[in-house]
Amino acid sequence: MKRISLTAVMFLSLWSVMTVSATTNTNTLIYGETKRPDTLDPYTSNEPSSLRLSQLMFNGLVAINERQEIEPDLASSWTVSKNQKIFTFQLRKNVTWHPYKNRREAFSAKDVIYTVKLLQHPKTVSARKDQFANIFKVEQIDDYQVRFTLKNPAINPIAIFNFKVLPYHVLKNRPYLNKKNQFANHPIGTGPYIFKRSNTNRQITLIANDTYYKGKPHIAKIILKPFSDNNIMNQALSFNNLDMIVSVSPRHLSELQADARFTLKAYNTLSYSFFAYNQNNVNLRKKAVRKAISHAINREEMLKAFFNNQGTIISGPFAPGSWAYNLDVLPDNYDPQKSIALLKSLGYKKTTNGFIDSTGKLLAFRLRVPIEKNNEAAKRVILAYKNFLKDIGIRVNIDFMEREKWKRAIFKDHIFDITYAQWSFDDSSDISTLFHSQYNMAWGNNFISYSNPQVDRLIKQSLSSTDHQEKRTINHRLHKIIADEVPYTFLWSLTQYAAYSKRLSNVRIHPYQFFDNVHLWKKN
Amino acid sequence: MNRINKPLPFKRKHFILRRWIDRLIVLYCLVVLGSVLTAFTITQFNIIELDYEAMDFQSILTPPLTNGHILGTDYLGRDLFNRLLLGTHAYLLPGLMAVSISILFGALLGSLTLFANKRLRKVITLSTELMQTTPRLVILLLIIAIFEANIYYVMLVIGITNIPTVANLISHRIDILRNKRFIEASIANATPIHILIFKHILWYNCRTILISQAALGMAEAVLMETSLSYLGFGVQEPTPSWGNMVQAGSNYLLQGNLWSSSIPALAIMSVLLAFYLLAEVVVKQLNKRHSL
Amino acid sequence: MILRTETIRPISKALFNAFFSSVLIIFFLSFLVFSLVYISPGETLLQDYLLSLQDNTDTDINDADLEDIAQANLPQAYMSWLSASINGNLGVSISNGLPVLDQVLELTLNTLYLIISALLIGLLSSFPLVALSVTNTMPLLTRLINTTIKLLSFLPLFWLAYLLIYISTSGFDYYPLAMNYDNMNFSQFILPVILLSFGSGVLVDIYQQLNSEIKRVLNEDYILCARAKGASIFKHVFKEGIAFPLLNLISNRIAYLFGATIIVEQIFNWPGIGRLLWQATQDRDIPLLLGAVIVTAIVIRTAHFSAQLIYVLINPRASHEQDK
Amino acid sequence: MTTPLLTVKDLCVRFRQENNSFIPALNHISFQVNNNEVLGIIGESGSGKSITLLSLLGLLQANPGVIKGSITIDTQQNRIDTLEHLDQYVSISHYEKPNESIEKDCTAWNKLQRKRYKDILGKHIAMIFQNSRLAFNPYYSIGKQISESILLHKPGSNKKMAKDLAIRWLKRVKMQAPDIRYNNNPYGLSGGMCQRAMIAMALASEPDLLIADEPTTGLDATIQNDILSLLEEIKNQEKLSMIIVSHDFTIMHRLANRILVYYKGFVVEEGSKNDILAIHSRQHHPYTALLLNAESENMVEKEIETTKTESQKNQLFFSACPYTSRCGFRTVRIQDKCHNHLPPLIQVSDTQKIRCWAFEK
Repeated sequence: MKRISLTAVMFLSLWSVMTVSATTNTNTLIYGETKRPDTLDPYTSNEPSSLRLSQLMFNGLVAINERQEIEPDLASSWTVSKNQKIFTFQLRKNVTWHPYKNRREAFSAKDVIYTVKLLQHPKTVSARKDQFANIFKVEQIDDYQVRFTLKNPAINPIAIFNFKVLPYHVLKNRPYLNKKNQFANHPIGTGPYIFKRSNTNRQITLIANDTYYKGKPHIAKIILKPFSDNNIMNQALSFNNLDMIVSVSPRHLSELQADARFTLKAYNTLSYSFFAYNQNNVNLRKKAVRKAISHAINREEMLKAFFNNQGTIISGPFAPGSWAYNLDVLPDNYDPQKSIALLKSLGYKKTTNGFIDSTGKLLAFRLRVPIEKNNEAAKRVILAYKNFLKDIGIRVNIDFMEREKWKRAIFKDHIFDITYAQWSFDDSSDISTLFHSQYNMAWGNNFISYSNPQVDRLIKQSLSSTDHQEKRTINHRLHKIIADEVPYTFLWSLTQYAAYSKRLSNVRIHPYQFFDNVHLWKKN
Repeated sequence: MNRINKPLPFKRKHFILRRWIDRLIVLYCLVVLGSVLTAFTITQFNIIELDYEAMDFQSILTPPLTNGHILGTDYLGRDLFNRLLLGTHAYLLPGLMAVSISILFGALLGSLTLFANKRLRKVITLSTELMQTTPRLVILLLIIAIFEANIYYVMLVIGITNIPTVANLISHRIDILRNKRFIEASIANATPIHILIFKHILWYNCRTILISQAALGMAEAVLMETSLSYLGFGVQEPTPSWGNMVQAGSNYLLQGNLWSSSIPALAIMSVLLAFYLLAEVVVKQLNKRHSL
Repeated sequence: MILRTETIRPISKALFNAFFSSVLIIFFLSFLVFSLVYISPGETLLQDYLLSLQDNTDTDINDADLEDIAQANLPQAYMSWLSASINGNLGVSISNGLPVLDQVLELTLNTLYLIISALLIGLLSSFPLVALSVTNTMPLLTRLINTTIKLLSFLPLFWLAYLLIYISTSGFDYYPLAMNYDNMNFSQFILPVILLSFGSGVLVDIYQQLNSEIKRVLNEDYILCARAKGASIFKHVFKEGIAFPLLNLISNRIAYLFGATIIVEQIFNWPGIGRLLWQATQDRDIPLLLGAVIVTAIVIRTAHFSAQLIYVLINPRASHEQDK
Repeated sequence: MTTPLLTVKDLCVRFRQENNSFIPALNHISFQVNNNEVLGIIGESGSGKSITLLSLLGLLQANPGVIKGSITIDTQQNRIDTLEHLDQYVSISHYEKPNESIEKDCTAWNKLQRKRYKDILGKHIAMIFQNSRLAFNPYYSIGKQISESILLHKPGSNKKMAKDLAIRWLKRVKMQAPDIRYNNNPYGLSGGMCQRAMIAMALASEPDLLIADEPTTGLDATIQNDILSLLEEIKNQEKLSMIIVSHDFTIMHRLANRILVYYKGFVVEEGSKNDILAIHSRQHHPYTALLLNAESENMVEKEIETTKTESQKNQLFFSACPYTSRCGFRTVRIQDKCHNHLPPLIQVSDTQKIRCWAFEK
């Protein structure tokens, strides 16, 4: 017995002696994501982590810079026809694809044409097929010139031509793209980093592309590490296991702010959060009810208590940074008395249990939200929302659902009263799919079944208008109308933060293309 | 021969100590389980109105005994004491459901082996092994993925997966009784079969098994809900359960905020301990009776 | 161990029985799980699943095929799944399009490292405790340790994990994570393994089992006899008092440990099957989930079977017990 | 005259009960075993026969166990008192009074005992156990267990030698096909064969003193006879000293030189074989007389045992003759003494001692 316990002690001490400190490679950038990326190509997945990753490996024809201006990318120059329908792009000649079967093919026009074809194929599964819907045809003029013909004129060509170009020589065997395609897990692009390997747990290693046309990146290796637990990721950052966190959870902001080893950098993703009201509900169809709800919640206090004031409260359907946002419209203020008055004026009676309608039924709504383990901020907002409504006498029953089920219930079947969600925009500020009655269908974005002829008309006008100024005024009117109609209770646009170690320098984070300038980043 | 040679470790004072420890254990079980029941009844019948949702934005994550919060507040400024009391709802009825399923069907299945059906015995053994083959948490995840995250589904699964264990124990007990010629004697005495099963076998001979299994089943229900809460599939907010309270609180643990998670965690520990001790005491009583 | 013909036959019979029941259980489990998917609400689950079994590179699925799949009844659907999976095709994951089997196998191996080290540590640290308790030196200390490790196992595992990390980071400024998946080193094992062996009740289990079994065996007549002839007690206690309960423990506990790793792997970012299971549940990635369930079941069953194998080999009575 | 091989003097053993009272398991046991002598111990079950053996072997782990006395083992090589310094570990108050209380540092004492007996067990003293099938480790073959004790006690032996020797011993105890039986597990042997193997194992280490605890219990009559013949033969050939414990006079008749009769932890009668086994002699303790009569009338052992529970309740243990409640000898003359005083062992002849007031001169 004695001998055994002795060996046990020896073994244990051996075990602890063999602790080797983790070594981080000097010229490697390791960044953490909370959701592991599904697929690695730019199209088959809609996860932010996948999209961010594809920015490291792919380029579009054009790009948008921080000031929301169009910049040439794979196309060095372009011409636009007068009716804004025909675009001719001159492509760069010095671009090569990442090695495929040990060969580097040159980038040419046929890649662009094949990408469009691939994405327009009915069997291709992608969330970004909308982007290609407006393209009528693509022609190859010569090896380095392509001509696009659009169905409708476009004001903001970026929305269409910033798509990531895929290699023809890799994908030519199949006419469509889905997750089962090998390409989805072994991407070949033209971007600053080359896909090296991905292990089964989706830790992804990328190495610098020596022949990147903008110049060889400074950082030799980029590693993505997926985490399942936000708190742990934050710990990993503060113990030097990570160099960067792409999106910092609000509850860690103050901690990281106080830490001199890290830089916190804000970036705006052109997105906002809101509560949406199903117009099929008898009560919620009444504008005054929605208005009353909007007045009942104290957004300032929530923003302060839950997000350290890191965001802007918004009043309308456009992202606050965009040109379409109407600064003249003010958000609904916190005024529970007004809410109660509004509800009373509609004939609801206040009882001890809350408001009842004319038939004596309690005013109660079902709020359906997805379960997101790591998004506790959302949970706070929802619970606070419930409490605010309870204070004025409206009952809210929260129904947490699994994400996939929730999507089904909201977007397909429209079975809900209220839901909490977030929209993210590209620069086009196109809200047509959100509020136009035409999109009121299964899997349509107008899942609240909102229909207002005036809004429909304005959206149509805005889309067909070619003049930027005119478009702007139309959108400002649209903003005002929708703000007044309250189909959503618009909450805020949260500022997102990335945190990174001070060992990284020259970091410029692009507002909505996170890794756009990554080839310039340095690590000491 | 070796029976007489058992070393008894205790000196005289240890004898007294041991007796006191036994008494303390029973007292502990009674106090803990009694207070859980009290909390349940108070909140169930609204004897005291407790608001588990009211948020106090001025005091978020405060330690106990500040601003009139006995046990402090959580990350939304909600009163932890109220939530702790109301958290009993998440376990008591669902847990009882799980336990009654496993006990009822387990006892039934187990007592069916009385009729010496070899195939039934084999089925019970195989299903016990089947339950040992898949981790319970994995089954729960599967059910959640296929159906939905609902505490009653979870408890149903726990109940069903415990059936073979109970059946196995009962059938073993029946085997022992059979070896003692107890069953043959009863049949020879013309005891009606239902009286034999329910009174003589299940009540007189298996009640300790059933009670201890019920206690362990309750403990497991609490444990599973806690684990699922961390994974995000337990009882959902705003309804409080001790599991989701620990989960919510532990988000702030690494920043040094120990209170809001350790209070429900300790509550879970003490209740689990009570259940296990209860099961142990019952089993001990059983052993004592059989040694005499 | 000398195996002679007359002993080989009952042993092989016992092993065959064990093997047969293992296979039976795996099949039954797969059928059970499959039928759960079949009766699940929402029509797409099964369809997605069966579609994922189709070979992905060459054949295109037309609508008629889809129709067929939607119409398939349970036995048909199960048979098609079975024939595919016996050929090593568990389909492809819905979320990332990679073959299920490859992902699951590698991750299961990672989890096994964790589980085996946890069992080992649990074993090693329980030996001194058992020795203390059996030899009856310091009974009060033993009781105290016993109570402490028992209480530890009643705390929520994830809370304990956070506490452990908190203590190790704020107290020792030490924070190992499973960061370098490519070259795992020992430091990454420490916290998860300690947690898994102390927190999930492995240690308590081993301790209690060994303790009561050794004490029981020490009261057997043959131990007295061994004492009387001056032989080493350890050798005589070993088989019945230590080896058998340990084998029994491993078969009983390994499934539970797999469950516990779901939580531990989340927290320590361990690239194992537990994390995959959670991820798959979140994504409702049914092919992945089913593959993971089946593969874990097979691994656990294999562990059971090998425990049984060792038991039969070292216990000459085992084959006779089977006959009774 | 050589010194006796084993001398036991005034051995007292107590067991603690849950209610903290003490059972006097052995009281003032004294005897000695000379070289080449067979001592028989006879008595009903629970009278303390097995406990005597366990204390001799130092295997009594019960609390407090041995509290008094001395056991001296004297072989050619060395002489050792295994209960030396016992008084340093035990504190007794109210000795042999109803409120007797004993504290003993069992842990330290057992440790010391283990050390002392390390070279004695197996080497000088070997034991044949009552139920040999349970006494063999069921997970090893009997051959292995025999060669184990050879390896332990024969310096310089290796495995091969031990195996050969074990097979020889198996042959010696008249086991058929010993080389096959060598690999057999205990459960695969019949009771008689197990007993033979047990004897072989005990003899294999070539002890000076062989202790046999009910060597024939639980065996068929014919096999009993065979085993007895075997023991007789061994006794004659090997020149062993033996202690044989049994409740059966036949064994005593065939093997023993001297006999002790136990009753409730007391030696009630001691004498040579001829003294004790003389049925018609009047010089007997009433208990011995009862046993002898029972034997001759083929009374079942159980009937003797029935009074066991009754006798344990006797609280005034040391202030009366333990046998008073059952005694048929009580006469008016001694009745008072029987009830109030514990009788000493009274020498009635050169070889015989009886613990009864009736023989007081």
